[in-house]
Amino acid sequence: MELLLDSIFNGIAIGSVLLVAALGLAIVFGLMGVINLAHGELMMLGAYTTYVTQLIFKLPILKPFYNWYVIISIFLAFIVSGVVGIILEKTIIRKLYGSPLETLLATWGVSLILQQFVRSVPLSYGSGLIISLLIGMVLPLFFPTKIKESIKFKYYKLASWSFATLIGILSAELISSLISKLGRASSRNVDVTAPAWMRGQIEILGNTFPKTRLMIIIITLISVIAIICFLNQSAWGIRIRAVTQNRQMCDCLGISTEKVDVITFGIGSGLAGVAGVAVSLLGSVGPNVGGNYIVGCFMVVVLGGVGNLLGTIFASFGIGIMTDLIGAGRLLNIWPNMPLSLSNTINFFATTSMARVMIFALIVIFLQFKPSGLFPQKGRMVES
Amino acid sequence: MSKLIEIKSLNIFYGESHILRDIDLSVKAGEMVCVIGRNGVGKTTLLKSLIGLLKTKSGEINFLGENINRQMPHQRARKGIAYVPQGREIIPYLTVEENLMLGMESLPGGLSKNKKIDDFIYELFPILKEFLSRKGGDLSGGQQQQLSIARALLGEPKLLLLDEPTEGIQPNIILDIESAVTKIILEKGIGVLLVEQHLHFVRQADRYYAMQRGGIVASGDSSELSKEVISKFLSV
Amino acid sequence: MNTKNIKINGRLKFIFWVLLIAFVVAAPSLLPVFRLNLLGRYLSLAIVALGVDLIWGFTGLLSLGQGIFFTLGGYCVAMYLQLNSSSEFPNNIPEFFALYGVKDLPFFWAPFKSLFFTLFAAWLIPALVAAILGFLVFRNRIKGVYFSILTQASLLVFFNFFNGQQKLINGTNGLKTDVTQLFGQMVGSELIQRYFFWITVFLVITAWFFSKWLIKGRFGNILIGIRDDEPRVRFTGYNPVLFKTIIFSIAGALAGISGALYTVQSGIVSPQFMTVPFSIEMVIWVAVGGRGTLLGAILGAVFINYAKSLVSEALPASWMFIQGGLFILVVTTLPQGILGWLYSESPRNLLQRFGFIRKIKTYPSLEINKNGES
Amino acid sequence: MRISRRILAGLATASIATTLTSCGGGSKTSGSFDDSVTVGILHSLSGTMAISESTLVDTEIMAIEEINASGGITIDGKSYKIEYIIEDGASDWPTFAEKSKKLIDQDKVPVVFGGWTSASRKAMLPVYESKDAFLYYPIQYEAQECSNNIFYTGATPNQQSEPATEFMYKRSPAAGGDFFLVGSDYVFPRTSNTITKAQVKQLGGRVVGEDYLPLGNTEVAPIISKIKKALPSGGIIINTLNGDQNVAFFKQIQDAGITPSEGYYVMNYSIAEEEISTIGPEFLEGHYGAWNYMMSIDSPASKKFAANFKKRWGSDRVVADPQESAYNMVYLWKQAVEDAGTFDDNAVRDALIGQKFDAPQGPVEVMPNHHLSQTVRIGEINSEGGFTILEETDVVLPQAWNQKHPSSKGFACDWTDPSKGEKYRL
Amino acid sequence: MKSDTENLLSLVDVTVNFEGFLALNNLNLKIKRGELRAIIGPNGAGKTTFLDVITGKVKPTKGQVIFKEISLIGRKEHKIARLGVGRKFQSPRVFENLSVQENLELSVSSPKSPLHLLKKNIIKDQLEEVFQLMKVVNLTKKNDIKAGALSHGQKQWLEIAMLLGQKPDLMLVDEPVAGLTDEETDLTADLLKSLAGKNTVLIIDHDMDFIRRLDCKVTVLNQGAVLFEGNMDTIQNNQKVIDVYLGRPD
Repeated sequence: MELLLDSIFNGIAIGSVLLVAALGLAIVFGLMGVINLAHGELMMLGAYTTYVTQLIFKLPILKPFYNWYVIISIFLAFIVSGVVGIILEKTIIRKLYGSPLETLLATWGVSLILQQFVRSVPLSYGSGLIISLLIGMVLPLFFPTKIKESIKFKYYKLASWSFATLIGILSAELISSLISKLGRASSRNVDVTAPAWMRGQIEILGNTFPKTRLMIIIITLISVIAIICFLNQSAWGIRIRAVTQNRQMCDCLGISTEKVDVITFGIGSGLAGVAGVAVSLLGSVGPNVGGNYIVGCFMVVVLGGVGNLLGTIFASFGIGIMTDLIGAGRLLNIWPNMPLSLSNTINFFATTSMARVMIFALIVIFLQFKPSGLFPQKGRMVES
Repeated sequence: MSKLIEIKSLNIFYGESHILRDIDLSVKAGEMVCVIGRNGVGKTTLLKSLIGLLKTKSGEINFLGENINRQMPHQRARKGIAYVPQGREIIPYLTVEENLMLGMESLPGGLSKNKKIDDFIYELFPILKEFLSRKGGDLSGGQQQQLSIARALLGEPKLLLLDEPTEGIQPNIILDIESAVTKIILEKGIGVLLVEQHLHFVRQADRYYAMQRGGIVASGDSSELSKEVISKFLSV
Repeated sequence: MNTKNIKINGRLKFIFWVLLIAFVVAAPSLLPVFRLNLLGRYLSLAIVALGVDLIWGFTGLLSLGQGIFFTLGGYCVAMYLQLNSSSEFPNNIPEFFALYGVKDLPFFWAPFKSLFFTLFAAWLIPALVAAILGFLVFRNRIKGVYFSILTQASLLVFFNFFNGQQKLINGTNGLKTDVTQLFGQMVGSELIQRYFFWITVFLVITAWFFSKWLIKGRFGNILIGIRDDEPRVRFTGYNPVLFKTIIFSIAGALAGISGALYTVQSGIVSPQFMTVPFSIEMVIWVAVGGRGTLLGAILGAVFINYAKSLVSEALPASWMFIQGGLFILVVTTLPQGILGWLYSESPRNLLQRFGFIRKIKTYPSLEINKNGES
Repeated sequence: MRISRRILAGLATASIATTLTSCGGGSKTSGSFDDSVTVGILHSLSGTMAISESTLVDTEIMAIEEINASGGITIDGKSYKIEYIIEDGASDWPTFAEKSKKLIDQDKVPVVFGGWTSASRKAMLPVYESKDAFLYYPIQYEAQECSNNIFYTGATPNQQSEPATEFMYKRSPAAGGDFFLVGSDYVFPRTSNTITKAQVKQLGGRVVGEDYLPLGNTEVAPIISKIKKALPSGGIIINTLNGDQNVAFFKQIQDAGITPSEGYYVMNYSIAEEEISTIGPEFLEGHYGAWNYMMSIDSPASKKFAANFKKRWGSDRVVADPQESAYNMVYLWKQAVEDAGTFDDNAVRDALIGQKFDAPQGPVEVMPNHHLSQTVRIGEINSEGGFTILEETDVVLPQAWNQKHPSSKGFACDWTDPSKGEKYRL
Repeated sequence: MKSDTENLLSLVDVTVNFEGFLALNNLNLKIKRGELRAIIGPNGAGKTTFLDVITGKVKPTKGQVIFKEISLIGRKEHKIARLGVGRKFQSPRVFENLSVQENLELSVSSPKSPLHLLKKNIIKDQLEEVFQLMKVVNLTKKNDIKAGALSHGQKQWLEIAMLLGQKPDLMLVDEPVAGLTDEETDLTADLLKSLAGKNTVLIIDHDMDFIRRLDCKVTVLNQGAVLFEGNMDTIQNNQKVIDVYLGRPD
């Protein structure tokens, strides 16, 4: 029993990372049918955002608030990855709706470019670019309706973009002069250090539990609840769900489907950014950080059943617990007197390497029996 | 009466094939106009091009005196055109209530600001009130049709485009729908452009246009809709 | 007008072929050894690209796991070569075993002592693995992106397995072939490499004709049918699972052959061939060259790889940008690929049947307008 | 227009690699040479390994520039300037083989300095053997290899892990404790741990567990739970994880209470100053490392090496053991060429053995088995991000074939004696 | 079993339950050999599910489907097709990227094994059959044109021709005249009528004129069960049918 509890704790710890990483993907894949292979790179941007935020909070003025930089970086990461996601949607994804395989290939290209981008461009300029994009996109929204409807709107837009560019350059300058580390390109991995109150462990039910993992679970829970509330309660939630099911009709009803697409993709991408914060607390931050998660994320989404958040939750914790059970060879402890051949097999897979093999193999086998995952969409509507 | 919508020599292509040719048509406020014709003559295409789902190749679509040729469907919807498509197209996984709320998206402020469903809908279609929390996809065909019309009406449109609202629907519900449509025209003074094969309904219209092979070949008052005209253009 | 176009097209094609053949024949004497070796390797990649084209371009199955079969083929020949040259090592087993304290040859190595067996195994084993994997997936009607994701997951299973099994197949390090012996010669020697080049050229052409033959007749039509409307195929009385399994396994066999040739020419096979990017790259070659056009697959594989090697020599960091950009460009603006796009310029062309050309859409019951002036 | 210049500068630094390659040979000195010789440098400039390997490129360039500044290579009174071609191995082992072929066949370089991972070396080895070319490889590795075509300037296990294991078992605060072995899943950790297991057994200790993390995977939770199960109250952890996996490992073991204050001591074989600064000393303080060179060595040669490097590449840069090895190998090649009086491979190979060099770590000498005799140091990681050197051995001779590993016990390598060669029984 | 020999197809108590929604509800139906049968019913009456059950696309929750004295339950679609059940879909489904002739070759080819198809040329008899079929549906001149370029009506006819090419014992035809002109509708009706006797044909459609022209036994489905069976005249006068489906005669 104690062993099992132990496994469940470990499994939840592992699964929460998978869940937070897969959440954004589940939305983009489930609601829009877009296979976003750049999801991992959007996570990477979130992780780098955490790093930059950390350095900025080390500046003398902000030093008193250093302990809270992680909280701030969650919001910033959401915005940064969200902005990049929106740009992606507006430039590339938009052309490819309805052909998921094409989105898969195009976003792979995007992921290559993003990876190389953070290797080659100093973080300060990257931040400046993001700031420009953000201002350029947001500013026109605040223009009075009169300007928005006038023919000269495009000139106003141009002006606001130039302004945004200027601000971007200035802030890049500012960052690189304040923090020289950010002013240079580096392919070296960097590291985020959690503030002291988030390090160490606490005791729950007689088990010790690392605080960072707990933090990740909290971030994940908040994200999940926020997303569920957003989708079910808000006006945009209704619009998003409606457009997912019948795009043309929604357009005819007066919903701007373009806006819905942008928002949906932006939120999915933003969640990737949040996942990036979580991941940065556990390991190092580098160009490949997201790539390590992407296939696992897809397995979670497919295993849970596409378009089903509940399934995503179950799948990630399920995979987490299985990883612990297999990887740590716990079955042997639970059932010590098993036949030799079986225990040999279990021992063979009781390494982290082989556990990964086993988990993926099990998922592939599981999908043999339930091809549409744990919680398939069902009912007569599927038939039509 | 002013013209609600006026179409002048409209031409529509599907890929390389010419679907609508030189269509001239108009609907006034408070008027029910019916388009008749066999399957595939382009009636649905006509409605789709009016709501903006198809691009206009040449010609003009004027709504309330403004050219809306280049506007997107959602922009046209917000101007006051509501579309009830063939096959209802309600949103299956949304509840009936949410489906109805979607109808109010074309009001100023959209559904973020309009959440209360007007009671007149329940007077027209009492069944909807019972099923508010049901999934739209679980309703029967006739109920879905009522939902679809109700949804369109909630946007307080000036022009209602109805595409074969009686197709494949039980006769008793057809009557409900017919009376509801006539009632709203009377009460709200909106214009209705109806594509219909069901003769009983067609006869309720004020005017008709008959289509053949992508063009309008006859038009006039519904009272003039003689047996010959019907057998010539409709094979019911 | 049209006929004229076709004639010009035909002449262009003829010139193209003459130039191509001339180049291939002259290559060994024109190119320095290193470049020739590269060309040989890239040509061998063209074979796996043909397989990808068969399953993706024609049958609509986007596999992101072709690396599995490619690598399996490579391991087969590498195992033979290692065994063939391990007589001087302790216990007469390949050198690396000693590192991990292995004294007895693992059982599955034994058959690879035979050249005859190896020549079959290099394509038969990948084909079998593909058939099993494919059957399991297709049987459950898993298709589209789910198929892609599953093949990618399978790729990871194999990658992790090969990477983690030092005692069986030398793990991450892989198996080297350059210093092994074949017919008394060192495999890495110029002489043997030259032979491999010719074998590769021969096999590419063979694979090409084989693929052409496959897709030309009714068999190919069924594949296209499966791609466009699988239920219809089923209701017509064909078993799509069988056809898909067959074509997937053929693509697996091609990948195996390709991997074997690639291995002997690059001197090593390692789990590195089973990383996710490499398998996606295979798809890119086909996408860029032109899916649904066999020649496009071959040219795409050769040219992109050559470009990669040239660009990365000059500007190592920029290749990722170029590759990523190429991807996005092809997918968003040239969905038929370069060759497909070139072909589509000619009005009546054969490739129309493969569906990468703008379809003429009609609306129900309206005939295409014969006097469609307006 | 200060701003735009800054941006340009930013973009320029953006691709150090780009600039380097397109420049071909970096010619800082305008001194007159009679001729030039082009050598090959082959490391990963892109992909996962670029992080580590680019520092080696920097060091090798610095060494070449130093040599050129002092007059280049002199053969028969004729002075040669060293030029270099940099190729990108792209963190992909087969690419290393491909690029080696290019350097040898196309560019016809007399020597290639390159490689980092064992897998990349294993991939290149057949190329150099089949073409009878010469590779200089600068990283500490698992040994069990002795090629006539490779010159290894990094430590063999008996020059790093063996003294370290002994230290941990006999003299560390956890002396006498149980061992747990953690590593990335590839050949170096696996082999190194096989040796460690044999050694611990000899010493009378116990290895209570080992686990390997697949490369690229950073989920270390299962390993941590294994460690806590196997070492409930502290012990010795031998860590051979690779690169960024270390970051995840140290962050998370600290969170899980696996710290020196709880009685857990980690001995690291792949964490040098560079890595400490990335991971953060707060996670590593109190753990150990074993190297031949540590930046904190208080000798003029060491200080000069570090100072020169900072001067050439930036004041915040650090030097570490792999860089020192890379530095040494360029100088040793120069000396061997000058001794041989020719760039010819075989002559240089003969001349190489017995070369001595006053390296930053102290004197080193090339042994007949193509490895270096070196000094081994055990250090404790301090809060400044460096090592506090606790122990320093005498010069240790390299064992290409490890004497504790069951498969190679009793074997050695000697290329000076034709009857002995790659592997002979002692 | 003996009594069943005259029935080519019989459905016994077939129920299909989609998560609580009864698409078919204890449906019982028998079709004789050589019979021409029309099926009508309001939307959602279960007509398409009924075809799905016969062709193996949907597995019934309970009940039996017997075809030529063989149970079809649990068989794969292609196996059922090979047993002799052919199906034409509601909206025409032909292989748009293949030519008319290639489409027909695929349906005519037999046996349907991969090895057989790899043989380069189609058997001569079968090729003649293809040309025969093209003549029947008036597509001879368009044999080289990709099916995707055909008009809607031509696609409908091509699909019917493909169905004929399969030489099924039972033809299931779903809305064959949707979107056809009057003339085409009449021709289709005649064609289908001519097939009866030799083949067993089951037609689903909305178009009452077309059904009347078929002049056959009509089954009315409602809410997943048979509401009424009879010829067109009796149906038109049946109060139940009028209530749920036909409405008041105009």
